Amino acid sequence: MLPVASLLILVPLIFAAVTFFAKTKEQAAGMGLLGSLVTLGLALYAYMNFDSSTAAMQFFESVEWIPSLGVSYTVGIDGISMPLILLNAIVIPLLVLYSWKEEREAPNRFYGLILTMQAAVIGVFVALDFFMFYIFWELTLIPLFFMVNIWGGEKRAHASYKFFIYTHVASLVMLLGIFGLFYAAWQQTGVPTFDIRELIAQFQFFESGMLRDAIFLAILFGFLAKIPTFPFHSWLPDAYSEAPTAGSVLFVLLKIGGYGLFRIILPMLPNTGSPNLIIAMMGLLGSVSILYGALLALRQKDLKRMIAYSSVSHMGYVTLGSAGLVALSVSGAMFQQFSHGLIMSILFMSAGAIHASAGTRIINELGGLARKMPKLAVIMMVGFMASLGLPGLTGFIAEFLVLTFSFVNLPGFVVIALLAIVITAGYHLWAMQRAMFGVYNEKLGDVKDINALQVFSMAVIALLVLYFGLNPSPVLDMMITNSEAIVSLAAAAGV
Amino acid sequence: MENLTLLAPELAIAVTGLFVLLAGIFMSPQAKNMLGYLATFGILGALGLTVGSFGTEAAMFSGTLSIDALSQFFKLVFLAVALLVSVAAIKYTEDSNHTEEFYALVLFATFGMMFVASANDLIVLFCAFELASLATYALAGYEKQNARSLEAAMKYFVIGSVSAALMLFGISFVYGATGTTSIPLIAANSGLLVNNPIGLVAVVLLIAGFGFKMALVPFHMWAPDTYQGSPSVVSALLAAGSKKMGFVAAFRLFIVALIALQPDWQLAFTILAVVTMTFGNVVAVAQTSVKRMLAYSSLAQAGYIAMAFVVMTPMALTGGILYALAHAFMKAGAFIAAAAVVWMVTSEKKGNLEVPDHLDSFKGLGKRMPLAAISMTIFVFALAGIPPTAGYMAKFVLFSSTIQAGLVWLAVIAILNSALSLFYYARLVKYMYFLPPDGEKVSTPFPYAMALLLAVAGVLVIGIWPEPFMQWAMEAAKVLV
Amino acid sequence: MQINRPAALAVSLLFLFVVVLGTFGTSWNTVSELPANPADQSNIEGIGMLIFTQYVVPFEVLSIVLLASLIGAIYMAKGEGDK
Amino acid sequence: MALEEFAFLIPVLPALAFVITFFFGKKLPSGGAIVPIAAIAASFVISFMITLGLLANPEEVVSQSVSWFAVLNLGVLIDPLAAVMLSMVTFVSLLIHIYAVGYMSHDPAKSRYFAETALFTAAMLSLILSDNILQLFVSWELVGLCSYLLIGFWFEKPSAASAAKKAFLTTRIGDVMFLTGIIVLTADLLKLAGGFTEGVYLLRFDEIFGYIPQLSALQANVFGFEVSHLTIITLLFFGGAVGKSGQFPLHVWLPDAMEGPTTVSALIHAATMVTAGVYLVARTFPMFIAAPDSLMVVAYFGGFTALFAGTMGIVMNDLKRVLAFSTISQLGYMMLGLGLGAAIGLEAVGVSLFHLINHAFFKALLFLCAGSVIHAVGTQDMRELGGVGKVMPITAATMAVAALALAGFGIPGTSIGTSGFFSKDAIIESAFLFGEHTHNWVPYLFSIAAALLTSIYIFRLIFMTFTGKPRSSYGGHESPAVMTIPLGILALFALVFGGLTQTGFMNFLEETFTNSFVSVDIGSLAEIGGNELVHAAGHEPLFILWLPLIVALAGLGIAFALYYLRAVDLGALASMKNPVYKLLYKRYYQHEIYTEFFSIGVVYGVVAFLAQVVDVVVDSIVEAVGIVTVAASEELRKIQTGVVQTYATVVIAGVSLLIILVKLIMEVL
Amino acid sequence: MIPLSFYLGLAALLFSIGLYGVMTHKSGIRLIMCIELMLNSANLNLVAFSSYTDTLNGQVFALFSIALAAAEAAIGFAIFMAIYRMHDRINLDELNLLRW
Repeated sequence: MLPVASLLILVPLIFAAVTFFAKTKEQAAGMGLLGSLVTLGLALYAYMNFDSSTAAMQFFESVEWIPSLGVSYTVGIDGISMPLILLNAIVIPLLVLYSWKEEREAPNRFYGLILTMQAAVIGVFVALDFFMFYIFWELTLIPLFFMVNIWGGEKRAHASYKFFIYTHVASLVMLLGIFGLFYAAWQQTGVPTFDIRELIAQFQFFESGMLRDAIFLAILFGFLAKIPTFPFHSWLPDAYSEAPTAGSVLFVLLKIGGYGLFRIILPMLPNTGSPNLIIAMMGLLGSVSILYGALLALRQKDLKRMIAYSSVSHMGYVTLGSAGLVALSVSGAMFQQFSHGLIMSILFMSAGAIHASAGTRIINELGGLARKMPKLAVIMMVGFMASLGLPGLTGFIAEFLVLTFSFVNLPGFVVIALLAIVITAGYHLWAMQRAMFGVYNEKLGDVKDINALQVFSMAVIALLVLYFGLNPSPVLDMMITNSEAIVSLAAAAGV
Repeated sequence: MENLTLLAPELAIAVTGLFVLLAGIFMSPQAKNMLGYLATFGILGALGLTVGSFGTEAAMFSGTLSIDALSQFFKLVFLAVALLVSVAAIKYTEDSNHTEEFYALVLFATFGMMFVASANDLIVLFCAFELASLATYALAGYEKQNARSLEAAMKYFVIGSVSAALMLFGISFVYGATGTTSIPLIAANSGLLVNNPIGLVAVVLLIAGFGFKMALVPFHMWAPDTYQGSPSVVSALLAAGSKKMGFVAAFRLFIVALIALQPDWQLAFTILAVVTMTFGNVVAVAQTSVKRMLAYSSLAQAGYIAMAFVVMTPMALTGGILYALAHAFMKAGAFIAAAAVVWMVTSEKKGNLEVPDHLDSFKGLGKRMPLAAISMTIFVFALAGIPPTAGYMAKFVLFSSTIQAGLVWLAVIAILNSALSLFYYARLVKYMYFLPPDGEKVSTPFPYAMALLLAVAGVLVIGIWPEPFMQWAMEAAKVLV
Repeated sequence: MQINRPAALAVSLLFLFVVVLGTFGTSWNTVSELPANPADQSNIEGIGMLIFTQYVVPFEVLSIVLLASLIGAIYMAKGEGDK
Repeated sequence: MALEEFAFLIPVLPALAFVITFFFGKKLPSGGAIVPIAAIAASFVISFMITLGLLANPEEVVSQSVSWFAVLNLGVLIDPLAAVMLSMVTFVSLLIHIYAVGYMSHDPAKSRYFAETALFTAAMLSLILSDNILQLFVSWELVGLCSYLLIGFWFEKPSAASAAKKAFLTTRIGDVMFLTGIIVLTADLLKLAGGFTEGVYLLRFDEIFGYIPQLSALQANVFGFEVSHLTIITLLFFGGAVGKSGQFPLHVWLPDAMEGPTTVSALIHAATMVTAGVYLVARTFPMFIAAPDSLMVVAYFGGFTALFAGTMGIVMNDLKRVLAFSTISQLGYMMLGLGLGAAIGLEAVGVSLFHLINHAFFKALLFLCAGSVIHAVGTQDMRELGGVGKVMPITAATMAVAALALAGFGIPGTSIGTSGFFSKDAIIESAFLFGEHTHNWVPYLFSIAAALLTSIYIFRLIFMTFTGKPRSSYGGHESPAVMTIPLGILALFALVFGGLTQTGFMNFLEETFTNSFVSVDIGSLAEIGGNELVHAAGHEPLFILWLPLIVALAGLGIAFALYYLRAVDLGALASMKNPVYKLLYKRYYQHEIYTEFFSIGVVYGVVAFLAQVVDVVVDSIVEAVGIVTVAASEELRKIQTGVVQTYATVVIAGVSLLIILVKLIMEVL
Repeated sequence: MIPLSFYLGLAALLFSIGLYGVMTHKSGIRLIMCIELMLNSANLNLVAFSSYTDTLNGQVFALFSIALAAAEAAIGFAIFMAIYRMHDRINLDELNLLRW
């Protein structure tokens, strides 16, 4: 058996290093493609050998690292991380293909950063030691910062700093929470450890009080700001919309906030001072995000900003579903992460293609593009439909699970979220109507359709959206297995 | 007779210094370039001797010197900085006719710092402290045709002298109240200091004296100007080396000798740490001179290290000590990278010659001097505390200790500062990589390249494999508690 | 802010105030009385002993200090011939 | 019967046809129309054979289930209700596909057209034979998608793109209600079942119907009223049906949907998709009848819609718009028929579905005839037409048949009459029964008034289009055989289907809820819902039996007088100065209220705007931190004046102040 | 017997005068004189304490510090000389190239 978990981090990292030294655009892109394809192969290998009937860690590896702090190199994959790793491994090679023909400065850095990002994100998913977890967590910031800062839009400097510092503060707050957890557990057991599962297990023995809740809330804040949930979302619209297409896609693949909820927050939740209050708060933030993101998306004039706000709206389902604390609502939230990654990739790729061809992303300045860009129009339609939750595509499965099963515990919040569904459909269709349909806006000049590589990469994602929308079980089953384990913890604690 | 082998590193440095000085007199200007290598080997030898003597403990010369884990650790820090400076200065002094003076002063300053690290008596401490100061006054003004360098030296000298006077004044009160200058004996006789107002006065005067070296606000006033105006390699020595001297002296004096006054100095350090890190980071944001920015960032880092005095747990002291080591590599490296850029600008006689370290000189450095740029990137990321670097490791231990001690508010201030610092560090990286270069590609001179690589190695090794350094720092912290 | 005499005066008076308060508020633990005739008692010998026994280290360090300041001062003060 | 094993192929074949046509249609002759036609023909054969089998043995329904995900399943259920729908949908769809080969022959994007209609057919079939509420919802949404795509088929026309969006969004409001209903239902079922059980498909109809009594017993407090959960769920389902079936107040999308090709209007917005709402209520009829008050709501909405749409139908000048309002009105009848189940029980399903099937034939025919006219003359404004009958005799004849069927001509008490006669009269009679039984005559009055309007508007259309002299110079010729043959077939069905199947149909559908799949006792459920049933069909007064025919004739007379003889000058009546006309012509200002006031004004202008304000505030807080920091940096750096004396001052003042500060803080603590 | 506090008071006063001088004088020479004053006032303290505690360390310390002060003055004068060479005067308050 290959040490897949380690290789999944190492391979993209090594290829990233090599890519940085590439001389030409072709070399760089080729290296990027090769690296990401090898990673995809590893991810598929892991998936094939994955046992979805158990919630236990698989491909587990552990080596001591800094014994004096109890830090060890511990990695493993389970049903929470497997789908997200798969998502990353699938989309990145397609992203490389998508960007293949684009002209840009310093392609070696561009593809190098993409691979670095992939390594960092997968690192977060496989790390089972808080020390490592945090390292990878922070590492994700750097490629994204440069992506936005170098190849971004007009306000890239502002957007990149805002994103960088905002989310860094949130991460640091989380880090403080981790410190608290670490020391409290150390005091408890007399042995220092950063092992995530061990620390979570120790959390229930902590003395109740301010400190315990503060630890929990600090970590929770780190994740909520990363997801992001209203009102911690301010960094997102700027960053998503100013980023280059590849950057935006990397952003949507950054599913580490939601992952943290499942891996860390939910298992800890039952042992906090007032779990029901926290559930209610998460439910409220989730549902408000859904509605709020949708309303703001409706108001946007820039296509990418609209998609960015729709992302806020969609990620609200993750928070809401987690708060639902029923096995299927939590699975729905996990599935939403997976689905959202795919769908938003299509949308951002589409918006990027429109911007590249038409020279603008302002919705009202577009018009009738479907005639000039029929291939894009079809794929974009699939993306939009998936995004607005059309059954048969992945978005629906996730939203249905989240809404339905969160209703058991949090009916009021689900009703808030339901209000958003029509608005969600509204802004998608309105944008579609203005940008793609109607009379062609001759001012745009001669607009070219997307190239064959772009068609291929986007179509593959679209087909996956369709496939997993019709048959979600290949990833949903493992999510359910793990959600049941998580929820049974909560049930055992009487929440 | 004392076992002088324990002092072998110091002696090696002193002998090297004297030898360099003497050899220089008889050498032609070209041959003087050899002196740098000579000094480097001397320092390497001392480094080897220091590492070799790890784990020994001894009190020497009637207890005026103490060889212990703390002193050894800081000697390691000073020698590492001296090594980096010495290697880098091979290039810097290339065209100078005063190479021997430069190296002699660097070595003597290092010698002084090493004695401070093991001083166990206030007289030794003060003399060694002054040695390190005096030698660096002249170094700061090494470019005596450069108005900025002279101004830097002048400010450093004036504030340094005032601080020395304040420190001596403070020492006199400690002596008066305890009747001794021996650090262990002060601890034993500190009853009078505790019960009288003079205790607080003495503590603050001493803090001012050391705070000058540590560059704690408001005793930092010289630091930005001096770091900016001095030759970059000297700034590296000051920021990375002599700053740590302030810390090691403060560790010994406050934590060992004046432990009875802990409430007073803890409170004072609390105020200073918070003000220092905030001021440093906030003001660094607006800087356009890279060296000045590094100076302010250096203030901020001093503020972080000073948190060790506030938290005062073994973990915090370990963190502070580890931070001192990490900071030595990051800051020395950053200044050496700046030195390379300054060299590039001045040798091309193009660009902002008034302020050769202006941010604009860093434009497109990734293309112009790839090695310097990548090293600088690693250093500033380390300073910002981004994993997996020494800066991250040190911050990790230090910040976490504040949580351990329950000082959440302090931790919050520290992390907010840390996040703020990202702003100006990232800006520098952006200039280096993402703005178009102003000139042709230049190959990084070998000595700078070596020094940078050494510093990068230090930063990364501590960041990725911190265990041995953690162990050493913990040993050193044990001396204090 | 250039040189500001009143401020300087205030600052130095404040310093004086603080230090005097500190010193005068302290009950110094002094010997009951000074040696009867200080002038008679030569402590040169004692000082010499101390310097060469207990405080030999600072003495040696001081030699380097003087050397360093010598080098430094000469270097700084010397006009460059070629200028 | 082995064929039942392949029931799942009924939707799958058209779906495959979609894939093939979509990707390879352009390379196939006539846009690949042959593929969906063949697939739908096969589906039709399977459906029809299964229906025949069921007719012989209604107890033995076809039921297949496979696990989908989690506790949910995909499945096939073909009971009498589904069987008749399946047969009708495949049949009408087949005819319209054939017709479209001619109708769309000149369109460059016809392969896309055939692909999308094939997908639609697949989704519609899946909707019909779904054995669980979730699959039904999924298909429900997919037909909505196809409707959206097909209305916007000519997307370069701004009006088409806009209409497509409007259709999707308006029905989406209903869909959300439907979804909410499913959510509430699922949550309740989870509670009642005490969690999941392995192998039990939670949302399958047999499971749901089994829990009806418990669901009805659950009470919730809504705005101070104690309401049964079952009522909430069913009304939410009905909300979905209102959206899909164009009932008031969510009917506004349907007239605009006529922007699509006429074949689309015929297939989707007349014969099949819009009846999905009716089908939904029929499918979950046991829930409705057991839910207090739900069927009454259905009846009122249905009856009102029938009348309300009729009033607008009489003033429209667009050929297809008239038919669209007619469709809304007829759907209202179907809903009314179901709502009358409060009195007549399960018979209501038969009555309503009977009208649904008949309506499918004659309304598809009406649309196809209209399409034939439009195809030939190139305009659909009736004011520009006239005398088309001379040019297009076959079209005129078949359309006249359809009009007669719509208006409900036939001789009461016999088996002679058009299809519409039998089914519509059955509804009106049931409404009378209902009125007699409950002394609530509102539904009856609605239905009889609507019958009059129906007759007026449809004959107005006939006379304005086919008789008189041309009012503009249009060319025109009779359509090709590929179009007229389907017209003929549909005309035949419109004429005789009702008469032939009248009683058999009703009896067949009564078997829907008692079979091998599920068995519920409608009587006891009606008791739970507080509905008293009567079983006394067929002894209405003679006047009541004849009244529908009388009003139909009256309508014909009025239309004849006004539009054929031109006995009255319509100029004054039909002008914008006439407030009633204006109100009707403006469609009761629904556009102004729904779109301009509510959507653009309230949602976009106020609510979303407020959200944006909040966003700006939240964002400004973040931005302010940055701005303040930079400003502070610029100010604070000035402390470093560069003058060494200042530095010394700061250092010394620092010492003194630090001493004082520490002292003070120590004192305070 | 002169009380210890007299010495201490005198030293504090001298020190403060030195500080005032450092803060106000423009000339480098005067500045160094003031610094010497401060260092010597500290020496005064040391010697006084030495006497009053009957230990010799203080006097030894004072000796060392006198030597250090001399070294310091040497360096200081050398720096000012270099400044003088460049600017032809040593008005320290005019040297403010490095600021902000």
